[in-house]
Amino acid sequence: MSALARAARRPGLRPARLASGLAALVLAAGCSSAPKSTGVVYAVRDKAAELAKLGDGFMGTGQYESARRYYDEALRASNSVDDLEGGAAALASMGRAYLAGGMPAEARSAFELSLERAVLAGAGSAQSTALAGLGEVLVAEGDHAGALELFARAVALAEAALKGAKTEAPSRALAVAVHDRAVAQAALGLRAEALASLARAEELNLKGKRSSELAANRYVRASILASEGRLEEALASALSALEADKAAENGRGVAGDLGAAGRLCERLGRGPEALGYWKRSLDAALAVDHAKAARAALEALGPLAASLGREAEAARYAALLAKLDAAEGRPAPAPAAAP
Amino acid sequence: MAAPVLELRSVTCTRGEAVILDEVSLRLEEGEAAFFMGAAGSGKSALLKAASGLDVASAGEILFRGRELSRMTRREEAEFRRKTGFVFQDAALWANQSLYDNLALPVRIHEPGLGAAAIDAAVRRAAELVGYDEELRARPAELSLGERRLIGLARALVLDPELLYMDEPAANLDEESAERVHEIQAALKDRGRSLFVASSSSAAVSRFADRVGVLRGGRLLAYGSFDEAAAWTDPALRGITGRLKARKAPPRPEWASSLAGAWADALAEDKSAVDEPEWKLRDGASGDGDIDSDADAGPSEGGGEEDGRG
Amino acid sequence: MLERLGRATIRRAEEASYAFGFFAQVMRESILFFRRRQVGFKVLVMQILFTGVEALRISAVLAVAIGAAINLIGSSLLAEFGQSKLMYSLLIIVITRELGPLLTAFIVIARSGTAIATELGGMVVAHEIEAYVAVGVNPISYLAAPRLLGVVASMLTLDVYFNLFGLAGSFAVVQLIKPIAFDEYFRNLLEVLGAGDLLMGLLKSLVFGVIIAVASLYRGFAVERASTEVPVAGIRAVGSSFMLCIVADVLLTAMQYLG
Amino acid sequence: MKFRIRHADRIVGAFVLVAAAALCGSIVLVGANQRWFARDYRFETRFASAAGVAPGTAIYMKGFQIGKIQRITLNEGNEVDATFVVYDDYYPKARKDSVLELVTSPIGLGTQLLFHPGKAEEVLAEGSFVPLAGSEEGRFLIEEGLVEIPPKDDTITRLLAGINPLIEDLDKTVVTVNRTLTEVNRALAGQSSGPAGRIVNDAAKAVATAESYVDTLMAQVSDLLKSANAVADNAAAMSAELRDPTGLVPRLLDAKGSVKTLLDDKNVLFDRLTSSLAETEKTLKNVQGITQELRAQMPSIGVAIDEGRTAIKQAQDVLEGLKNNPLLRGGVPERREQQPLYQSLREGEF
Repeated sequence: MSALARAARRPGLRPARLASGLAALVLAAGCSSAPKSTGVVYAVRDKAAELAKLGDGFMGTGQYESARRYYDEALRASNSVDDLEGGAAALASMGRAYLAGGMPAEARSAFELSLERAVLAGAGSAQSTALAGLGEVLVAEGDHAGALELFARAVALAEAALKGAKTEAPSRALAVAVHDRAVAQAALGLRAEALASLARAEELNLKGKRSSELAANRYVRASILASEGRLEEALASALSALEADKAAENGRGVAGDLGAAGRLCERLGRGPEALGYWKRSLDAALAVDHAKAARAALEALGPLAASLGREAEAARYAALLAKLDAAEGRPAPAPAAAP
Repeated sequence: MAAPVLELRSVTCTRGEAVILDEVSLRLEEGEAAFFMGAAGSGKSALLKAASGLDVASAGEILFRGRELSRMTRREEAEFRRKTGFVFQDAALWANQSLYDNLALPVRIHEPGLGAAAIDAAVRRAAELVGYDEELRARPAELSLGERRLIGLARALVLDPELLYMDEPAANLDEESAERVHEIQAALKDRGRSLFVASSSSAAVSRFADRVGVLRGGRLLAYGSFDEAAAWTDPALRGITGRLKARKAPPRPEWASSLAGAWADALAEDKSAVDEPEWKLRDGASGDGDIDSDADAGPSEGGGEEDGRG
Repeated sequence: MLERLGRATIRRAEEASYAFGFFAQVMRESILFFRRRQVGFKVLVMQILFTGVEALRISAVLAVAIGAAINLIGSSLLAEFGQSKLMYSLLIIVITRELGPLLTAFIVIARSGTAIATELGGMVVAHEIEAYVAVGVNPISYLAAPRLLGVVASMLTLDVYFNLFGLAGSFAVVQLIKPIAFDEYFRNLLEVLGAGDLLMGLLKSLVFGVIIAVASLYRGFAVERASTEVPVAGIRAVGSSFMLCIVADVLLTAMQYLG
Repeated sequence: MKFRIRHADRIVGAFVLVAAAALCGSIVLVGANQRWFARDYRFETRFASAAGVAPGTAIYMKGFQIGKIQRITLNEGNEVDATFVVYDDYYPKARKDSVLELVTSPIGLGTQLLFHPGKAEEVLAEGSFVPLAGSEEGRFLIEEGLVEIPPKDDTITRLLAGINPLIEDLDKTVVTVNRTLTEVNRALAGQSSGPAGRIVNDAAKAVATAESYVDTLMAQVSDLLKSANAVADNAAAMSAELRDPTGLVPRLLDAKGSVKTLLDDKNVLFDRLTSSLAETEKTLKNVQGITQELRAQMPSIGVAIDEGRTAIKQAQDVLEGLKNNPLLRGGVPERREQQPLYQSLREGEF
């Protein structure tokens, strides 16, 4: 009991110093609000996590604007309880939303902020995620060499964070970084390295049972294989990506995978089969309102049907394409395609 | 028209000099779920305590199916307690009784004639309902807070109440448990039970609320139907209800609907166009698709097409 | 100044009327307890177990120690000048009438008064009381009444045991040191022991029991919300119980000797 | 303990039953002794004054109590009429011509009422008048030799001889009783080494246990305190850093375009730091409060137990506070992790 008394009087506390520090803080903070209880902090963090997840959901359906609003709310919530890591996560997600919405400049500043916070928080996986995001911005701008450098750093950070990690975050971050590195490598012609990177990402995602990510790995691999001319292997890879996307019920991914399969069959000269894939792609794209995939399918389907001698069908596709053009406010297409 | 299941008339609560509930008036019709939002300390818990008669209001009237709480006879009050349940934010289990006794006491009190087997059945059913399948002989202290709160919920449900007060029922629970709480809320609503909930989870409010109330500093700033709440524009309210998701999906993009129609016509004309539907899209919306635990988060968590679009 | 005095008086009066109302309600529920046939019966049993049975040991040791001391004095010192019979009066006065009930009360206060107050205080803080109300259990009849009855029953029983150990047990102890004839001891004891002594002892135990229980319950229920209030409630329960028991003891003793 | 809980009903039942039986038994015994069930024989007498005579005054014969005064009244002749009873056991000894003698101690030690039976064979009729030895009738009976007053035994003499030691010893008795009680109290407080104290001390082991519990707890709390100190240092360092012109704040403020994002939250970040520091200090104050109070007070069981509980409760609060304070722990436990969106690029040409 006296030990406690002694301890209480230990000089370590330095009340005077604390007091002056407090005074300075109070001044800096202006009208400071009442200290938040831990319960409130918990609730706010939970809310931030919930908001971020809702945002992820919108990302999945291509509603980037809505997703960004949710990430913004998550960021505010994280800020209000000084959750640096949470803020970093929200900013990184926001960056992806900007990027997907075609606003690379905004994406870059979001990723940069995210990186800054991740560094402050000392969170390796969050830094990796932010770096990977910055790399993706460079990829979007066409600077693959710069991107590759960033992805390499992201990979290194995630690998460091993976050691002794208790959460799944570093593994996920690593999978993304390795995959993105593969994309950059492929764009720079380093196909062997790219395929090796993809294999590693695939392994990580298989272990983590992350189907839609797995599908992305296989999709990109199919693309690389196709560029090397290994069309059969590419088709197999695209179809396995399709399986993974189906498992993940990722409609947008399904549309893309089917389109890839259609294109590959075309290149292999298997016209009817290609037609089937493209139609399925169109069906899926329409079901999830994926305009880009629908357009790609329609643009492929028309000539393909025509080349197979199915003129009526081709006309129908042309009509559908014209409808799409009209809906998107594009100039009227060539008169031949008019109904 | 029948009396509402719960009605508050100018209810004021004070603690010492401080006013913690200020002239709150509201009605809750039979089978409705009212959710109350507000920052911490805005009076949500105080409102629940007052509305359930756990705190004595210093002014105003609280009516349960037209009967005023403070004027109830002993028998009426027992009846009121039997037909209502209260889920405490911190579980509030009786620490010196086993979980089993915690669940059994309400039954023993209100159904004195019931045999041990019937009580046992009721207790097991309640525990099962909340998904607690561990040993019931344990004491509350042996459980984690999350488990205790599930048992607290089970205790409130053991007599199948017609009106359930819930104080932040899903806050700080792990996802599985939180989802279980939401399922129970949904099931209660389906069975026409009334809910009176303090919640800071906008997702839960979006899923279940018929009426939404916003509290600040002990005042009920606004109280209205969910659709009204989702459309509130006052910044003071919007700050709290701003995250409410509209119940209905937004209209499809024009191109999509027109194209989809045409495509459907095409399919009808040409049976061979697509041999089999590619893949059962879930009600037109989809998550981002990871099959891990996160997969069912996001807009698809409601599992219905009312959810999902911002 | 005047205003403050007035306000303080009004607050005091309010508190007193609340305390009295609480007392009345606890007594009412206690009287109705057996008619209710509620589940609170188990609480009563546990309360007697804790307050009575478990305090028996310390109470017995105390009683034997005091009884033995008086016995030794009686059989040696007083006998020297032929007043050994004074010992029996001394035994009865100390053990049956005056100290027995008071010491028993102190033991019960120290053990159960704090326990009741802190337990109830803890329950208030953990919202357990509200939970009882929420499921339709009247906390006064479920928590307070069995505790009051348990404490009172324990006090009465412990007092009987205190007499038993103080008068008979101490005799046995003294046998080891300085034998007295059994017959002589008990005949003389009974000669001095009046029904009034027994009744006064029991009456005191009853009154002390009610005081301890009500004071502890009152302090326990008075906790508002913070867990830091709980130990304070325990200390207050002990303080008020001690004070009230001593005052009641003085009044009862005065009644006996004056009336 | 488990045994006790399981058999609580039986134990309590036995506990109460034994007590009830003991009570009934003693009431019966007392009753028997108080002659509730015996027949008393009533007689009359008369005193010149009620001095030394009161209802309940015992009547002795040859040192045995054979009865007592029941009632006294002042009659019209200003004499005191008294009714007394003789117990049935002794009634046969009460013969005709008996007298009563009131012996008063010359030094004020009180009075004794003695019964001298008559020599007649005939038993005294109930309700008859028994004169006082000093009265006219009494003297007559004595002179006639109908009753004999034996020489006084040596009680008075002995009393006289023993008066001083008696007073002394009475004092001692009171002192001893007092000391026993003090001993008990001290034992309860755990300070005694005397034999009685030890007995009680053993009995009060529970209290000792509570005390050792408190000690252990204190040890734990002091550990806690150490870490709290470290935390306080950290906090102080952080506050220094915050004020440092090249430190954290300017960095936060400086980031290109990020000022708004970071400070848009109305200084919440700063408020949070402030309150965390305040909380740390409050925690320390709390802990200090516990030690002082505990050191100052140990006088009785009640307080010891109470203090233990105070300490435990407050220590729990302290623990809770330390555990939950995000600044101190670098994170809140059991929280739902907020995850960034992990989505790989889907780039590819076919």
